Amino acid sequence: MPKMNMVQAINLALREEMQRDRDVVVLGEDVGKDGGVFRISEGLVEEFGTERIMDTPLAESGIVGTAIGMAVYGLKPVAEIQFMGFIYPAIDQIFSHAARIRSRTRGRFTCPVVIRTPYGAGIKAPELHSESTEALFCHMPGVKVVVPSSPYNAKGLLISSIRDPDPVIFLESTRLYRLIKEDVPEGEYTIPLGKARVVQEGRDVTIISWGSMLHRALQAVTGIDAEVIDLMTLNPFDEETVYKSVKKTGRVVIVHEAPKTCGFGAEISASISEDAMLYLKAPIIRVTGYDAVMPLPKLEDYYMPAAERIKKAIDEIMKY
Amino acid sequence: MPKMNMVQAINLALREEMQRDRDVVVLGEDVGKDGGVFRISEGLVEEFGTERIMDTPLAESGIVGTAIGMAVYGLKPVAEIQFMGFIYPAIDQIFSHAARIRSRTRGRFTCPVVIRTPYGAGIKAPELHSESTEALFCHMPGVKVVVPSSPYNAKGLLISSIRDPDPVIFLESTRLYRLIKEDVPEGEYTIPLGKARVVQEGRDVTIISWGSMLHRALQAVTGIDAEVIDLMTLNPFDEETVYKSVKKTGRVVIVHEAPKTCGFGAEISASISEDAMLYLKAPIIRVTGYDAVMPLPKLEDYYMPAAERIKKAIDEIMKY
Amino acid sequence: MPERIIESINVRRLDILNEKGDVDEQLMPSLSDDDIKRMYELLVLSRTFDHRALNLQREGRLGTYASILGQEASQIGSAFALEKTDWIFPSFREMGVYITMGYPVYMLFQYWSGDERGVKTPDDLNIFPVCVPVGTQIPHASGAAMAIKYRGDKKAVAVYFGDGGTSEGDFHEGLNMAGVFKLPVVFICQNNQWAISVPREKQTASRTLAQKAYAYGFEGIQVDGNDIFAVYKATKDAVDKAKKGEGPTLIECVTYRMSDHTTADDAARYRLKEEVEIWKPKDPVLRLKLFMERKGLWNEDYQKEAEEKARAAVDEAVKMEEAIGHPDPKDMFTYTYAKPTARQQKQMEGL
Amino acid sequence: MPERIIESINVRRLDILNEKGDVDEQLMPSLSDDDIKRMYELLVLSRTFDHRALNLQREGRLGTYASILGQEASQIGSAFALEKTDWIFPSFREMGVYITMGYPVYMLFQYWSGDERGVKTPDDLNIFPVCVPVGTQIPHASGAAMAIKYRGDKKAVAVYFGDGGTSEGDFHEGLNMAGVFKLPVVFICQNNQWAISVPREKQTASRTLAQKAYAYGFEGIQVDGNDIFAVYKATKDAVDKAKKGEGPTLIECVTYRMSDHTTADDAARYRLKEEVEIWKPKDPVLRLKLFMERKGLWNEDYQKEAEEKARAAVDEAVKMEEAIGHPDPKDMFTYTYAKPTARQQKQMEGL
Ligand SMILES: Cc1ncc(C[n+]2csc(CCOP(=O)(O)OP(=O)(O)O)c2C)c(N)n1
Ligand SMILES: Cc1ncc(C[n+]2csc(CCOP(=O)(O)OP(=O)(O)O)c2C)c(N)n1
Ligand SMILES: [Mg+2]
Ligand SMILES: [Mg+2]
Repeated sequence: MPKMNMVQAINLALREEMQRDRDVVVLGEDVGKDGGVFRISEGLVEEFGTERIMDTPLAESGIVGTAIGMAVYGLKPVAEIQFMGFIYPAIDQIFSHAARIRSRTRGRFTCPVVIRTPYGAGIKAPELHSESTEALFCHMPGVKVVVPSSPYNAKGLLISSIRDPDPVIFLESTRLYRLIKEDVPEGEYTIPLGKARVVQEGRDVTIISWGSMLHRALQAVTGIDAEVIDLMTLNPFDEETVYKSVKKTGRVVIVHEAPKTCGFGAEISASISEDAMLYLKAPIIRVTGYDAVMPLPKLEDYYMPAAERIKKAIDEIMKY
Repeated sequence: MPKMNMVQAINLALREEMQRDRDVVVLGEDVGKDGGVFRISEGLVEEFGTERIMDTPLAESGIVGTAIGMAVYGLKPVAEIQFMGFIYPAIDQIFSHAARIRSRTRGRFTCPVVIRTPYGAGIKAPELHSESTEALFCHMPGVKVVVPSSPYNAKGLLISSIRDPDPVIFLESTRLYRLIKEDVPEGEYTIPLGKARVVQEGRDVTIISWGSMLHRALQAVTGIDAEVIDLMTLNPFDEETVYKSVKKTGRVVIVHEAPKTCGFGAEISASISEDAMLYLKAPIIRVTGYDAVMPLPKLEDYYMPAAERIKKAIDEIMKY
Repeated sequence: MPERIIESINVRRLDILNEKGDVDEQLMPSLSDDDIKRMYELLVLSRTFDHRALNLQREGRLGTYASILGQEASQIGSAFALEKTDWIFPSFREMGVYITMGYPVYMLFQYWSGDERGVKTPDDLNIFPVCVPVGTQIPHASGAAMAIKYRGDKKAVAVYFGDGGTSEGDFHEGLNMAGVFKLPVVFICQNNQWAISVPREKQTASRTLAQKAYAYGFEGIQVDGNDIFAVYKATKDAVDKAKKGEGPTLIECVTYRMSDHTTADDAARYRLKEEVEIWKPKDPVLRLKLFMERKGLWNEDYQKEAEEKARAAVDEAVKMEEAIGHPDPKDMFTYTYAKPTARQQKQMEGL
Repeated sequence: MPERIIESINVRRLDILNEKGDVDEQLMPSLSDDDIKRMYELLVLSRTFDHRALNLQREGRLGTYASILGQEASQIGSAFALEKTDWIFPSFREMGVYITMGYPVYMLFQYWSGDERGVKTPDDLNIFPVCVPVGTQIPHASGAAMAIKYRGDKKAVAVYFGDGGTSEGDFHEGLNMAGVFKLPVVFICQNNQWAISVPREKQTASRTLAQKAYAYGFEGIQVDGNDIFAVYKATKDAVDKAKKGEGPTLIECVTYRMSDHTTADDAARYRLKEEVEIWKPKDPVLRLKLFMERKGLWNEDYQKEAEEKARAAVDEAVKMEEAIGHPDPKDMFTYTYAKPTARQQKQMEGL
């Protein structure tokens, strides 16, 4: 089986889905000849032509808005937003329309659009190139939010997202794009949305994370009998898998790189408090980015949760 | 002392602040002759002229973007977004700029803008006229989020917001605008941002809410020895007051009208779990709007937390 | 190397039917007598609907409602140039368009009564639901047009918005996309002179709204929006052009909002009665009537009959709407996603 | 009532200094020999800075950097028409503007090395920090201009953006505000033909970018952006007009991005070398040199001296930048709000 990094795996997923289904089209800034600034769509315009791989003007609301129009008409657009920091102008289209079209029309129209965007810090990029505001999108019913953590699950999750009948925000960690290689089969396979993955079983503490931070979490658990959960889908998240683990370990650490306040960690923690509190042996700890504006590269490393910070949190709740 | 509803109290706060400080200006759609669709700025254009009460074109990103430019230059703009459902096109300006200007320029430039907007359901208005997405703004460091629950605190909080050196999102419940009258003194008084208010002391359970839902919460606690907290400022929220109460009662119900998932209730719950869990006697319950698109008026009442739903939640945790 | 002119733009204005009922024969589009009568009856039906909606609102039987009074020619004239297979993206003030396309009238009442089921477009129509956030429907139209072009379908897209809508960023981004990709879409701006309390001159400093099209490299044309023939002709030409693959057009229909912005508004606060008076003789129904009378297509009996028919249709629609049961609260969850989530399931059970 | 033309728009193009170094004497703005030499030296300094920045980036001493090569005349020519008291809203590619305004060069290196302290604008300048999200700075400029107008200050605002920037909704909303309120702002578009890999023709179908101004009711003018005199004159005229209260202007500077988009880009993937070659003889520095040579303002010695001075300034700036210590991690929190919150305090202590 070929070893691939995440860029290659996502590229392959797009390629195969486009081969399979003529309704799948790609649009965004620089997705054509340039292959996207991260080369995710490399080679696609050569294979599928400019009718299916569309370089758009520089207009994020316009990109998502036209993708919505295409989706409602019956296509399966995959829109790329160049960085998550540039998705904000498109939030109105996502919240006011993509999320609501099925509901508003009682199912007459639907909006099977995928919005892919690179997220997160770790590559020393300029301002607004390191955003991790996944929680915003989880507060909007009607939208699904998916964050792969490895090449293998990136491919399977992207295929599921493209085939999903509802809008999906698909977040790709810039830090992971070329960091990890793993076996990625050619040909189709899907990973269901809404299901988490127990990366490692354990009895003492449950670590919940996703995307890039999952790997930091894994670094932090050496020597600890930790159960590590990769959420993969944040909205809707897999409560069952989380609660099952919490009931076993009684201790929870949640790790994400977004600011703590109102990050998705808050939702997980609150859900556990509501539904599984009686199993808890210790406070639920969130190890997160700080409540400060994401700094420029010189301070980036201080901002992101490091393995030590995670380890410290685990050690702390292991005292209970 | 004159009895006023919230519309009148906010109008008075604007009027007095504009009298006091020539740098305070108001801009937005229909804020001039029309006095705003809720009449918040009624009479202001007559008193202060069109240079200070500016009817703008229909462009929310433009309104907030120009307000940012004015604020950076040295004015104190109070921008009105006609309904919270129309703030989404301005989120980019709020997140990418208003929130970051001080940080980005190490304090050389600041952005003392107030963005007022009516929020929430309860007046049987059309689609997108009932949004309550305050949590989104609480995830953005650099922005403050304020939600008054009564005419008296609306005035005091708005004055504080206008004088605050940083950007403030000021959310006004459409349902409350004309629902309650209370004594509102003329002349200046401020209510500090970042401080909660204990509306009613109690020993058995802590109810945390804000804005319109506070009143539903108050309806629900008859016959219960409940401590009721009105957060007033959501970002940054008054952890001290919350924890103090939790330590006393050991039981928490949080009430908000936004969808549950990733609502601000999640943050409060998660914060308590982290910092005060050992005092808890029962799961933390959130009584919230549902994880569904806010329905049109015919189903609005089913969507919003009713006093019974809150009461049921309280009864449930009183069993612990 | 002196200064030179590198681009010249001329904005056209089209008028066909004047206030007295005269038409410019050269410009008059080919419409049969039956077509013209159908147009007239649609004007009457729309006005009857609008009137009833305002009454029902006053009685508390509908929610906030946005009247189309005065704008009927812009709506019916343009929709008349569309086929059922075309795609339509309305704003919230296009009841005349819905009615012209054959949308069930009772469903319009249902929508305005606050029931989503009213905008579940029937399968034989492609009208997108009422769009509340101003201007946001414009990129959707470009997107649908992109899909039409991609599939090679022989359809056009029409999208409606107001003078205020031209100020939103989405107007800009949507029209620019249409220009770049030469999309089969017709942008129909009903310039009714007001965006709630903001008059047209404060909305933008450009002399016309039509000229905004040239910023995107395609034609914009202004028409008398109370002149149903001019509106029809401009739209028909633009739709034909779109279907021939010759790209988008912006049509500015100059009309007037005779009523308050919505039933929640009071226009007396910000505009002079005199201004409204000026527009009364420009009424779109009146002038078509004058034209038809001269052509022998109109008389008092015909008028009565048309009104009767309209009233019956609206009565029937009101009755049908009232016969519909209250929506099931569970419906809140049914259409969020294709399948409710586990969390929604739990919430639904707790209802 | 035939069809008629209701608005005619003519878009002007200004050229003064051609590739051979000839100027149109009639259009030539009044500039002393010293001014012209200062302009030239700023071109040289900016180019030297740019070159060094690219080298430092290659050595890993700066982060991603956006070269200004080829665009110096657009930047320096326009900034030369501004006063220190004017307000400037750059995008991320305006190093020539910063340098012309007298922004400390070491701070520019500091910014590009990933340190916020580099965009703490000195108190005697009103340059807004580098703006990364394309087009979003445009409404700020209109806002600052609104404040200037409100206060009655005798200042103008200049805002910079690229051809790609004209596609964003914020461009539209910002320019429309400026038109409606007749604001003292100059919109300077550096049309460098590319937005990363998207060529100008795919960015918008309008023949010029200048003509977009007419959508907002004010003048747009196109200039040869590699002609420093044309850029200067158009900007000076627009700034004077702004300060006289006569409203905004859009200036399209037609220029070319000679380098990759940024150091993270590889332009060879999407554009032909031949295209770049075509632009080489149009170089803005070269043609000013030819002009000055003919006027006796330039010789080899002068060139050496100018280069020497530029190199010394840049060397000095690099040294200064390197002498600055690493920012304190606590700085992350210091400037979020006027005062850190309790939660931030706790987080700061845990650092
Ligand atoms: C994005 C957005 N902002 C504000 C509103 C509130 N609003 C509803 S209609 C309207 C005015 C619309 O004016 P125009 O586009 O001219 O359409 P008209 O109402 O005249 O038909 C406003 C401001 C809205 N619905 N959407
Ligand atoms: C809102 C937004 N979208 C995307 C980007 C990524 N990006 C950075 S520069 C650029 C192209 C800008 O082109 P143009 O406006 O012509 O300026 P130039 O780079 O040519 O100076 C893009 C797409 C961004 N910075 N901001
Ligand atoms: Mg209007
Ligand atoms: Mg460019």
